[in-house]
Amino acid sequence: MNGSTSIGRLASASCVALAVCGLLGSSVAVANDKLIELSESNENYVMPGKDYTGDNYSKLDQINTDNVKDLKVSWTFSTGLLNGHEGTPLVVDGVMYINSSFPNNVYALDLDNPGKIKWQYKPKQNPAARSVACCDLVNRGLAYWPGDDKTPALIISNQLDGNVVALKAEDGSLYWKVENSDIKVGSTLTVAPYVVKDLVIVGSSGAELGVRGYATAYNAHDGSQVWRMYATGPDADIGIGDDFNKDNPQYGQKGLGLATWEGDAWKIGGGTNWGWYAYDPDLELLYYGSGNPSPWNETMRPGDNKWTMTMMARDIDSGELKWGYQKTPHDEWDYAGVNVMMLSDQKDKDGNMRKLVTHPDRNGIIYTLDRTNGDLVSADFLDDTVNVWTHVDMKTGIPVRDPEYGTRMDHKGKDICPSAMGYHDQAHDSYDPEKELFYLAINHICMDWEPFMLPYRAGQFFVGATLSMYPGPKGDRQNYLGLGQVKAYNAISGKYDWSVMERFAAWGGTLATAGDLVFYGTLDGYFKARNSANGELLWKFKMPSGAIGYPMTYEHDGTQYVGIYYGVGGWPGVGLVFDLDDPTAGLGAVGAFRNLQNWTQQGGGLLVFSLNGKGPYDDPTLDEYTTEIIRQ
Amino acid sequence: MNGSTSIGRLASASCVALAVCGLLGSSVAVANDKLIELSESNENYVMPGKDYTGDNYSKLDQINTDNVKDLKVSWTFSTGLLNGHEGTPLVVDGVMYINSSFPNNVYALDLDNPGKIKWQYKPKQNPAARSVACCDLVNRGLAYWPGDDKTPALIISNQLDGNVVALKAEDGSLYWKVENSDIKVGSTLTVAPYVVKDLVIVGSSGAELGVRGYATAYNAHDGSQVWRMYATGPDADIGIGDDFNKDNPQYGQKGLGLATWEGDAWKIGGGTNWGWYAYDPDLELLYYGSGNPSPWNETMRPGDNKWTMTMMARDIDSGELKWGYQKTPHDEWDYAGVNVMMLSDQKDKDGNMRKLVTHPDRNGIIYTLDRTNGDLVSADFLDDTVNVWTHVDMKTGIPVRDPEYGTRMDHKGKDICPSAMGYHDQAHDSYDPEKELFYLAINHICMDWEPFMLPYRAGQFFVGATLSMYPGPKGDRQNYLGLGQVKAYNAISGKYDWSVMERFAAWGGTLATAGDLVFYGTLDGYFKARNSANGELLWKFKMPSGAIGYPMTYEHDGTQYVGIYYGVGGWPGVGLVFDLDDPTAGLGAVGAFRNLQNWTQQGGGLLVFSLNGKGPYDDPTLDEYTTEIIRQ
Amino acid sequence: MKLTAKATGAVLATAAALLISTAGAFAYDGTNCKAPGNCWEPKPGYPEKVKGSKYDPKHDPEELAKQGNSIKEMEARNAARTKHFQETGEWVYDVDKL
Amino acid sequence: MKLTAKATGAVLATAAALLISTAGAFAYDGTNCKAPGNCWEPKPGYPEKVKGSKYDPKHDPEELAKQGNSIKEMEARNAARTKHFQETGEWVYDVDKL
Ligand SMILES: O=C(O)c1cc(C(=O)O)c2c(n1)C(=O)C(=O)c1cc(C(=O)O)[nH]c1-2
Ligand SMILES: O=C(O)c1cc(C(=O)O)c2c(n1)C(=O)C(=O)c1cc(C(=O)O)[nH]c1-2
Ligand SMILES: [Ca+2]
Ligand SMILES: [Ca+2]
Repeated sequence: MNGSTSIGRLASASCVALAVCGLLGSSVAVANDKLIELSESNENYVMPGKDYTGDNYSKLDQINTDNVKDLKVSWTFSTGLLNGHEGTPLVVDGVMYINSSFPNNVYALDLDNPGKIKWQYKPKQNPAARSVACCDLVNRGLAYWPGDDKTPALIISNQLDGNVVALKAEDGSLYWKVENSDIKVGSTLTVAPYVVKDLVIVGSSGAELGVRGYATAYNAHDGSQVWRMYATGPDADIGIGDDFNKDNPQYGQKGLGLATWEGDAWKIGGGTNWGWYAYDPDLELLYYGSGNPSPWNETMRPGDNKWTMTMMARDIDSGELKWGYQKTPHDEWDYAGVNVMMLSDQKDKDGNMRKLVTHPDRNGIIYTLDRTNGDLVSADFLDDTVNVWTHVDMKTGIPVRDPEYGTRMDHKGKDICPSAMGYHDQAHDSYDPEKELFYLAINHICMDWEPFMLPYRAGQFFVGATLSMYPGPKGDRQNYLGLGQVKAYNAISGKYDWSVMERFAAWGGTLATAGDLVFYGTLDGYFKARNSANGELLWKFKMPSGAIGYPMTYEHDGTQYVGIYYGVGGWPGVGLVFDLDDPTAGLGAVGAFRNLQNWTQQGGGLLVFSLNGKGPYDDPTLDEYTTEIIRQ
Repeated sequence: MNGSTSIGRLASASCVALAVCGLLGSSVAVANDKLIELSESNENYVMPGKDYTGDNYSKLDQINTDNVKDLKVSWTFSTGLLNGHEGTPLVVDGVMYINSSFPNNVYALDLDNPGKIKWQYKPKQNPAARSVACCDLVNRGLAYWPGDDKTPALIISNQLDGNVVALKAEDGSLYWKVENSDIKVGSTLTVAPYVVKDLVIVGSSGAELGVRGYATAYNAHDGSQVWRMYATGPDADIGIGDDFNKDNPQYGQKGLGLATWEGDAWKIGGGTNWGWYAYDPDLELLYYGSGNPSPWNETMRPGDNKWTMTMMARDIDSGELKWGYQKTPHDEWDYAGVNVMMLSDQKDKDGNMRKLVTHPDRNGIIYTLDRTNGDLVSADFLDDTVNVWTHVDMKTGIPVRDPEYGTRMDHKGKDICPSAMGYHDQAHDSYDPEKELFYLAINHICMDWEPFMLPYRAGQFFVGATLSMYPGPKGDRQNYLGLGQVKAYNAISGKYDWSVMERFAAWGGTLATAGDLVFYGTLDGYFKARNSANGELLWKFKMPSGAIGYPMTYEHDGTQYVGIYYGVGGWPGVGLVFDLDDPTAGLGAVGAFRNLQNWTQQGGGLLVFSLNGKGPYDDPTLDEYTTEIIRQ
Repeated sequence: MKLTAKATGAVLATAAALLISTAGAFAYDGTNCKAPGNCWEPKPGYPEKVKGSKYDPKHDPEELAKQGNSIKEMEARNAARTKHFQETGEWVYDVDKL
Repeated sequence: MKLTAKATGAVLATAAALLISTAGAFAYDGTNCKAPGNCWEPKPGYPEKVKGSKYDPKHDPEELAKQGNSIKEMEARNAARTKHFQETGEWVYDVDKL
């Protein structure tokens, strides 16, 4: 454990203790313990972010600063699909599970012979799903549920068409399949499902089509719905009870899901959750963020629009909302609040050990809260070029606006930083508990924004703003380059140990390892390794296509491998993916990323690296049809 | 030159001599000499098959039998397209030119920094072209014309929609664009254009839609048509003059393009040419094969159906047909005769030095002819499981049939070997002039065949046969595996020095090098290197997707690289590409290759390998947006 | 780069300077809350409520009801699927076949 | 694996044996040529000419003419493009704009 103090690494012991104390139902405890146990092994990668902390940190150090220059491709796999490939594969017990863009094929590969597909699941989906997806046809990954004595181990896949499928991990056959989101009303699924205990947590997408967001917990055994909680509306729908925000009443408590909206606007008010989850097994709290209110045109929705844009902590069993902190009340810029949640245990400035959750938000601010009760610990700018806020009032939690960069009808806002893409979007970042540094994949994009009125029609886009996006002040505005950064951040000191500009951003996120390395892929198709202590670029590889997923690592047969998806797309890639030219198309992404096509083209697959490319085919006879050579 | 006796390697000297003798027009001679000169350099790869011999042999030996185990990926490039990727890239003066499947994007990469695209040409094509392509939406490569004092160097690309475009090699801008084939009458282009002197030779596709085949020569300077020659019809259309087949009158001479057809059937009689070309600069003869007669249903077209299925030698300047040898008169099995032509100079059995052309035909026979006049030198079975023929009558050149395996209306032929895919299809093979061995990428597929009647409608499929295909007798018919072989063949002794079965075939072909290596990619996605002397498997790599193109090699900055496209497809991949299930679909390919999907999925791109993966990004700062790291 | 209210430093100083010099509409700062967490105020010249104003989106209640109805129907179908599965051990997605 | 008529060896022997034992229609072997290179003979029971037989494809001459006409038109358009290019140095693909 290397002296790490992060929760995931401590969790297993605690859970066993809890189970012994009889606090958890037995089958529940077993499945949960199993997943925690699996997540602790270097050989597995069982969930987004590697373990429940979501820190995407691996204790593996076979690959390190000294030898990373010898990292070579070991083997590869194409999913057979284009469109952006987000997320990262799972590895469980020597089998890799691969997700892909629409129509969300799932592949299982045996790591002893990944050249032969163990099983594949190729769903037929309603192609209409394509036209209601906001930001390319992406998918952020799979979930693994380890099985118990009644039910086999399952791979769970969220489909763009709104269905959730549970496949037998052994053979890929369908175990259950439920409808979570209805594309006819504009609701899709891109989020990775998340397994806690025997629950499968599923989010929602579609706030650009007025979808009222919700999160749902399904019972892994039979697909039955255990709870469903919304971001807006009546307290009961949101899961707000008497003790909600009890330690921070200033954040707001009861009734606000209705009171902060005019009329029925909350019914089409957004607040989807399509980002990342984290979980604390001791507190039994699930962490995630709700997204932007709908429509983007703020004038159409007076009020604070609660509980969109909110860091949420829910009781895992009941779904009840224990605390919620709205980062961007009454959003005016699409600063959807769904970004990654990373749990760490660190000493605060006063030297007190704290259970923390750190969250680099779209709105340009990185928040660290006490994850037990939502106390605000720090709120730092992701970059000193943020101009929409002057500061966060640490008492109330309210970010104070610079009205110059607000938006409103009959007004074109200019030079707004961050842009709607935020200074951070769907990237899954990482945290090195040794160095107490977060490795942040940051956007550096600003915008002009002009709202317009439009009616709500279920299933149609409901945005109401025209955007131009371009590099932030540190970028190259002539050439539309310098649209991203990678930074190493200390949440306690608020300092950035190191920062480096990227041409188009590391949209997918980062991986940190005990080899003192931070890995990430860039939109322009480079896979890079830096010294995580000082940012020095130690190695890079040109992938077939740009990355919008994040790297993962695992050990197999004593060799450390690093995997990453290639396949450019996502919101920044829509111009490339759908061949768009109008700079305001793709909600403004086309203009900002106009030069991306000069570095990369579409693709869709996986690269797996190891030192000197070591791997199963070092014995070339593996998977040969025959080794017999006939000589005449 | 390593003592090689092959023509391409001797050609330049001869040409210079010819030019000095004043036999060639000056500008013509210059462009032609330049291309020959370029083709001799290890740093270039300027045409399919590397040089005019089409032997796809490189004198490079930095990568050899001792160190090939250290071959690793240096860099990669995705074309942004799926569908099968055939052919291989060109390299000229440090720039690589990449072709791709429909819509036939063309990319130029600077080898000093291939991570940034130098230029790209993305044609908008009529999507209707997709529905008249017989065998996936493939393209077999580009041509390079080196330019002269009037006209810049050009990259020529044949588009599936029948257009031929010439792009400035420097910036990819359109120089000229002509219509060669009309998709409305079912005519497409998949063949790689071929440059000889100032001529661009362009073939034709569509014999499965009744297209009457032709080859056309365009003037590189302005796209004007210099000659166009058909496979069927009047002698003038075919380019048959008084001296046609003068040394082999038994092959047939005048009038047969009409006389061997009933009525006007020659007008819809096929004989397209979508395979490979070779050229002898001393003889000034262009070699290629014409394809299958149309329709496949033989009962509908009485006669020998000349000059389909013919090895042709045309005078390059006039297009005149100097000799033609019909390998499969009155085809009954779709043994389209367009396969690769490889020129070698070898001593025949009697010890006489001969100028040879070797051609592994679809019909299960590999032919070697005297390329000066068409004399038949040898005709060997590609495998001893061929059953349609008993032998070739070496005097008449006529292959003698076993009537058991013929096809006809009201009859279902069974266990016919080879299948319609032939024992060899579009693979570009190689020849090692040191070892005097041809490295053949062979199919091992048999079939049942049942014809049916159908009317001809321009632009519609005109086949008239239902096929089931399955592994040949040496394969695994239970599991539909063992569908291919790779063999080392000596054209003089008729012996196969070594042979090995492949699971699904090396559909794309082979590369031979002076490192005593033969390289090839397989449909199931392995890129392999064998000892070319004995067939021993020395190395393999699992590519993102199966290969249907062939490898090439070049040197850059002192490092030898090997490149190959991945992207499964072509005729064997149609089931995967178009998601077909009916085993007789895809003209029978779906059934034969039903298991391919368990090894590979679609993709589309290029992998470039070198020893230990050496390459431009060994300096990771290359192509960084900035190397400045800001530390706080 | 701390931006708590109490923090000082170059960045914040710049930001503060900006705030003062800024023209245009005011932004709410959380100091005039109707209740904790309910602090929004309209920008000067913009309505407190859009209904009846020139920015009235005039939502069609039928459209607004569609999501809720769809979810109710999906939940009912899912419940039927799970019930059948619990009873038979067989998952049938097509509810017409239950 | 030589298969010239004179060749011997196991492979050919098998093939020859097969030939003799084979039932079914005969195949032409090039020994009854009308002229060199024109050697095809119908299989027993099949017509020498399909026209008027039960295998008459009854081709529509209009359909048969389409390819030839299309090529003529393409060649004319290409010639016009090249001419314009030779005259102006500018390549215009759209013949309506020439
Ligand atoms: O509000 C939503 O429901 C929603 C969904 C998604 C999605 O599902 O991908 C994105 C967004 N919003 C969004 O705001 C956004 O920036 C975004 C980027 C991406 C991406 O994959 O690159 N998806 C989404
Ligand atoms: O007759 C024709 O015009 C024609 C065209 C093509 C083509 O253009 O790809 C093929 C064939 N025939 C054919 O017979 C064939 O086996 C074939 C295989 C492939 C391929 O790319 O895998 N193309 C073609
Ligand atoms: Ca959104
Ligand atoms: Ca054909």
